[in-house]
Amino acid sequence: MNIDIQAEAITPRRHTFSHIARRFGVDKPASRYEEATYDVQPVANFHYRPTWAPEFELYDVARTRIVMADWYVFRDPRQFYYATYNISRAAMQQSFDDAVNFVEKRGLVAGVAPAWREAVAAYLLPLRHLEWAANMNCQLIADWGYGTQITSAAAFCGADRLGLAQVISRIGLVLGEGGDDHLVAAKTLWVDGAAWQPLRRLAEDMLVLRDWFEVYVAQLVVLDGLVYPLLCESFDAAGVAHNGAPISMMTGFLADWFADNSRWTDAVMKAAAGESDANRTVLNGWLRQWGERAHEALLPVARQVLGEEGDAAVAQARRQLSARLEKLGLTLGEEVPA
Amino acid sequence: MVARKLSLKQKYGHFTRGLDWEPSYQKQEDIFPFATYEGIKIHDWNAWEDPFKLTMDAYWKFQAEKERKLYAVIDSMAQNNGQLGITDARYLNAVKIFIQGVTPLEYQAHRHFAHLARHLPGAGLRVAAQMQSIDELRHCQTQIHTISHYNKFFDGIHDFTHMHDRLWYLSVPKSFFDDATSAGPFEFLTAISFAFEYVLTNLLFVPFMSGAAYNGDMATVTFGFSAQSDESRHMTLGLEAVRFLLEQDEANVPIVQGWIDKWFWRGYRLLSLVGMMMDYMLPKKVMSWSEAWETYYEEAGGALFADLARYGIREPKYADVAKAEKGHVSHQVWSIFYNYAQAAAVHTWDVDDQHLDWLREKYPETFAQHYEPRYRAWREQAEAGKRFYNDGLPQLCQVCQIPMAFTEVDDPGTISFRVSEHQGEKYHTCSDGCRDIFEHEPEKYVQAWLPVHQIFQGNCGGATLPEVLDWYHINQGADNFDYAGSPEEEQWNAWMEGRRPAAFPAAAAE
Amino acid sequence: MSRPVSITLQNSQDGIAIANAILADNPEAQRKSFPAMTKIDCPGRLSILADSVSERLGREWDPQEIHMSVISLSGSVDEDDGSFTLFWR
Amino acid sequence: MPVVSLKPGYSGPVRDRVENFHGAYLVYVHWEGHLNFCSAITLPLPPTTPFAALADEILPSLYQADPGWSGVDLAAARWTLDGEDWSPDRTLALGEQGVGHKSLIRFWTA
Repeated sequence: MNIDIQAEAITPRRHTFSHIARRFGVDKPASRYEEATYDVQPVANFHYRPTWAPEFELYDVARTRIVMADWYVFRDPRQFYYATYNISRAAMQQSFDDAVNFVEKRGLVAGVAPAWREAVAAYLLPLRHLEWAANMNCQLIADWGYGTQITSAAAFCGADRLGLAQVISRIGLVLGEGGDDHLVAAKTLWVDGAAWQPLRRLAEDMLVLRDWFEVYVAQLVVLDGLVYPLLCESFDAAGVAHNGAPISMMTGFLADWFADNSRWTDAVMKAAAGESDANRTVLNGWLRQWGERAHEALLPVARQVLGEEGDAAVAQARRQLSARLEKLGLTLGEEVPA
Repeated sequence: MVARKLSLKQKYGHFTRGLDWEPSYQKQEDIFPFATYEGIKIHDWNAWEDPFKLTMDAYWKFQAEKERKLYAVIDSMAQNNGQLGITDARYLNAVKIFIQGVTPLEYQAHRHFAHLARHLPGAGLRVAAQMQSIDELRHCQTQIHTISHYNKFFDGIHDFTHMHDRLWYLSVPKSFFDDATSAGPFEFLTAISFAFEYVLTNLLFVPFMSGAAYNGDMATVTFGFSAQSDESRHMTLGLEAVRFLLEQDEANVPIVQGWIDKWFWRGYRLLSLVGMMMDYMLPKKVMSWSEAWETYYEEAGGALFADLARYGIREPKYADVAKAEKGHVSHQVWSIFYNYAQAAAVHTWDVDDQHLDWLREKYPETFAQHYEPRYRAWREQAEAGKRFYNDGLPQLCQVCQIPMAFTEVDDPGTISFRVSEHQGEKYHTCSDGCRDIFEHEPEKYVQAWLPVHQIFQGNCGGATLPEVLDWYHINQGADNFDYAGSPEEEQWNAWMEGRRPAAFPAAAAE
Repeated sequence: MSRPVSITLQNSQDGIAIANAILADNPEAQRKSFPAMTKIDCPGRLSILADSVSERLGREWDPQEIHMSVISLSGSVDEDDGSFTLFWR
Repeated sequence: MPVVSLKPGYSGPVRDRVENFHGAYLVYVHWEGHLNFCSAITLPLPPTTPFAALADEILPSLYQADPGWSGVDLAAARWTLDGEDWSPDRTLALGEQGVGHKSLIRFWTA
């Protein structure tokens, strides 16, 4: 339609919004990620102090010890805005559904050694509660974080964590042949099982943190950085001896998700650490503190799954995280003896 | 092997609130420190019934599909110069107010529903809140992406977040939302999910989006309707949440009633801007503000409050005033924008005869007597080359922050002035509704960042209008002033001229 | 109780099929047409039956797909495997 | 009634205290019966401003956009100050005849 109008008559008068042009130049069309993400959060002239925290403005840089000159340096390498995020996750979910359908239709779980089935139910299913805590932590970051860039990505990560908790629950239903016995049992383990209590205590301790960047470090960098490698590498590898491949088919997405999420967390940590020595000092302090806590909390779970090799597996996960952080200019700190 | 199948409800229970546990290493009140201070008593969080049983797999699937459809329309609009399909360039002013005033509220809603998703002690409500949180982010981002195309051709859109934090009329929506987010979680839920989303949001979206459809703005219709599909979920959350609070404890009833009274009035005042858009900015009109109010408040709200009567909830205080004013508010707000088009990032214009006919027909009781003479006089002044502008800065209501243009309910010729005193200082409000809100929580409203007062304190770039407009980032001579003579008018006329078949312009020129 | 419940649907393929199913299955339902959308009011209660919509679409329609077509609603919601109902308590 | 807050003593900045206006009061003026001026107008005026300056210079500069303003006789106008009848004295300053910070002056002309 309207092709009869000569092209010069409908030349755009500008390429993008002024706030985007101020960052990237006036003559460049902006990407959808940029327009959706940069400078969207209100920054000035707030009308009322929160009745629940009058010491802060509604959006306030003082809610964390991390100090940034510009809060829009946390570019998400995945460039997620709502549409790309959901399309990506719908695809991830589809591949999980395909895997579960494949396993269910062929009754493959029946071929897994019963003891390993029980072991998986005992280590994987309680983690859905840990995901739920991660979900709450992401909501805190989305709530109190500063700048659309890091908070929108945290909101997506929060949705991921609810989704992960639900996907793990679904595996629980598969293991229970459709029944919920395993989910009920796993909750009892999480709440009362001795091996899980250090981890649950850690999760609850994180839920009372108020510095949102500390929550980011403790949950998304440290705890995830230890739990996922442990789960996706050491625990998964232990299943090979028990014909665990059908389980691995269903849990394979966990490693994919972690790799995807780590691209974002690495970018965030690198930018925060690169900003100043002061930031690096704060970050290293949190890494050390929460690294020690997480290491200790995971030992009993690892021992339960891997026996005497459990300690080495946690130490291995810790070395991986440490190497990752070193590339970002950060230090996890020394290994703690168990 | 025979698979046992859980019911939808059982499964949903495990997949949401079943994830939650009773903390024992930390105290409940340290994990949820904001849960009790408002005086709301919840005895059994498990009594909360989730109206929609949406798990993340279904959420991702549906939302991804919606987004694919929507972005196909946005792409197509960019490729095909969709801006040429609108009825008239004046229509775009409604879109400008939308991105300046509404889109940033979608963003604020995103952030504060994350607050609820973290800080409400009930796991079921937290799940609903977090879905709404990312839905609201969706609305914000899809609006930006849709309107991005119009921004390439039209003025007033280019710096909407900067303007939202500063511009005089945008402090109306901003202070509305700041008021909600600075309140406790239950007041926010009542304010936004119930009073705004359930009771009033149809007045914003449905006529406006239907109006966009009628005016050839397919992109806005698409994002609007697509957003409304989420909105239905949000409205249902609002209704069920309020019902839940009312059922949990009788002591909650007066607290919730107070919030309903306050937020009905806050929302109603905010929507007077929407009334102005509907009655004045849509070249082709779907329904008048008055008709929309009847359909979406008086009918739907009537059924709602009749239903809530069992809990001891009555209609919002001053709903009768809103009803009595429905023939006036849109005209009074248009007058504000006509007065101050030199300081706004939207255009206004003189109302033409056809439009006057429509307004007379839609407002038989009020228009010809009270507003038509004013518009005719303005038009004569403009035709004589002296377009009327108000050179003084308006007095603003301390609560709703709209210029104090609203009149006494029984006397449309007299402005309704209300004044209160707090700690020896006067505070002016536009109505009994806003006065009551002030007097209920004066410690809050004395903090209001009133744009006119801020200019006089010297906080807005300087003492002259051009300096203030620079500080607002208004492109002077393009974003502001009357539509007549604007670059937008010139561009639109050139486009329309270009659309005639080739033979005609030549003939017309002879 | 006969306070009206109400649903507003997009005039899309699915939306039109849902509207037609409602009008067929709820004798008291009344249609109002607007640009790009259809509003249906019904005293007291209104049900969307999945089978009825499926038959009109020629495919299996899940009540959760209502999220793709709905613009607005008024009333409380009850959602199950075979139907989607609006009602006042 | 005090605002409900998490901790007692909730407060924020009182934004429009008189000391924030560099020696001026905020004064609102409204010409009744002329709603082409949509609302009252806000003016920052030192309390030493003589009423004559308001009547002879400031009000005309604001209201002359109305073609009828030229026929207005302010000397014959009826005035109220903060809701009370008011007989302003041209020779006195605003602050000397009851005008305070955020006072509202309304006037009716024939």
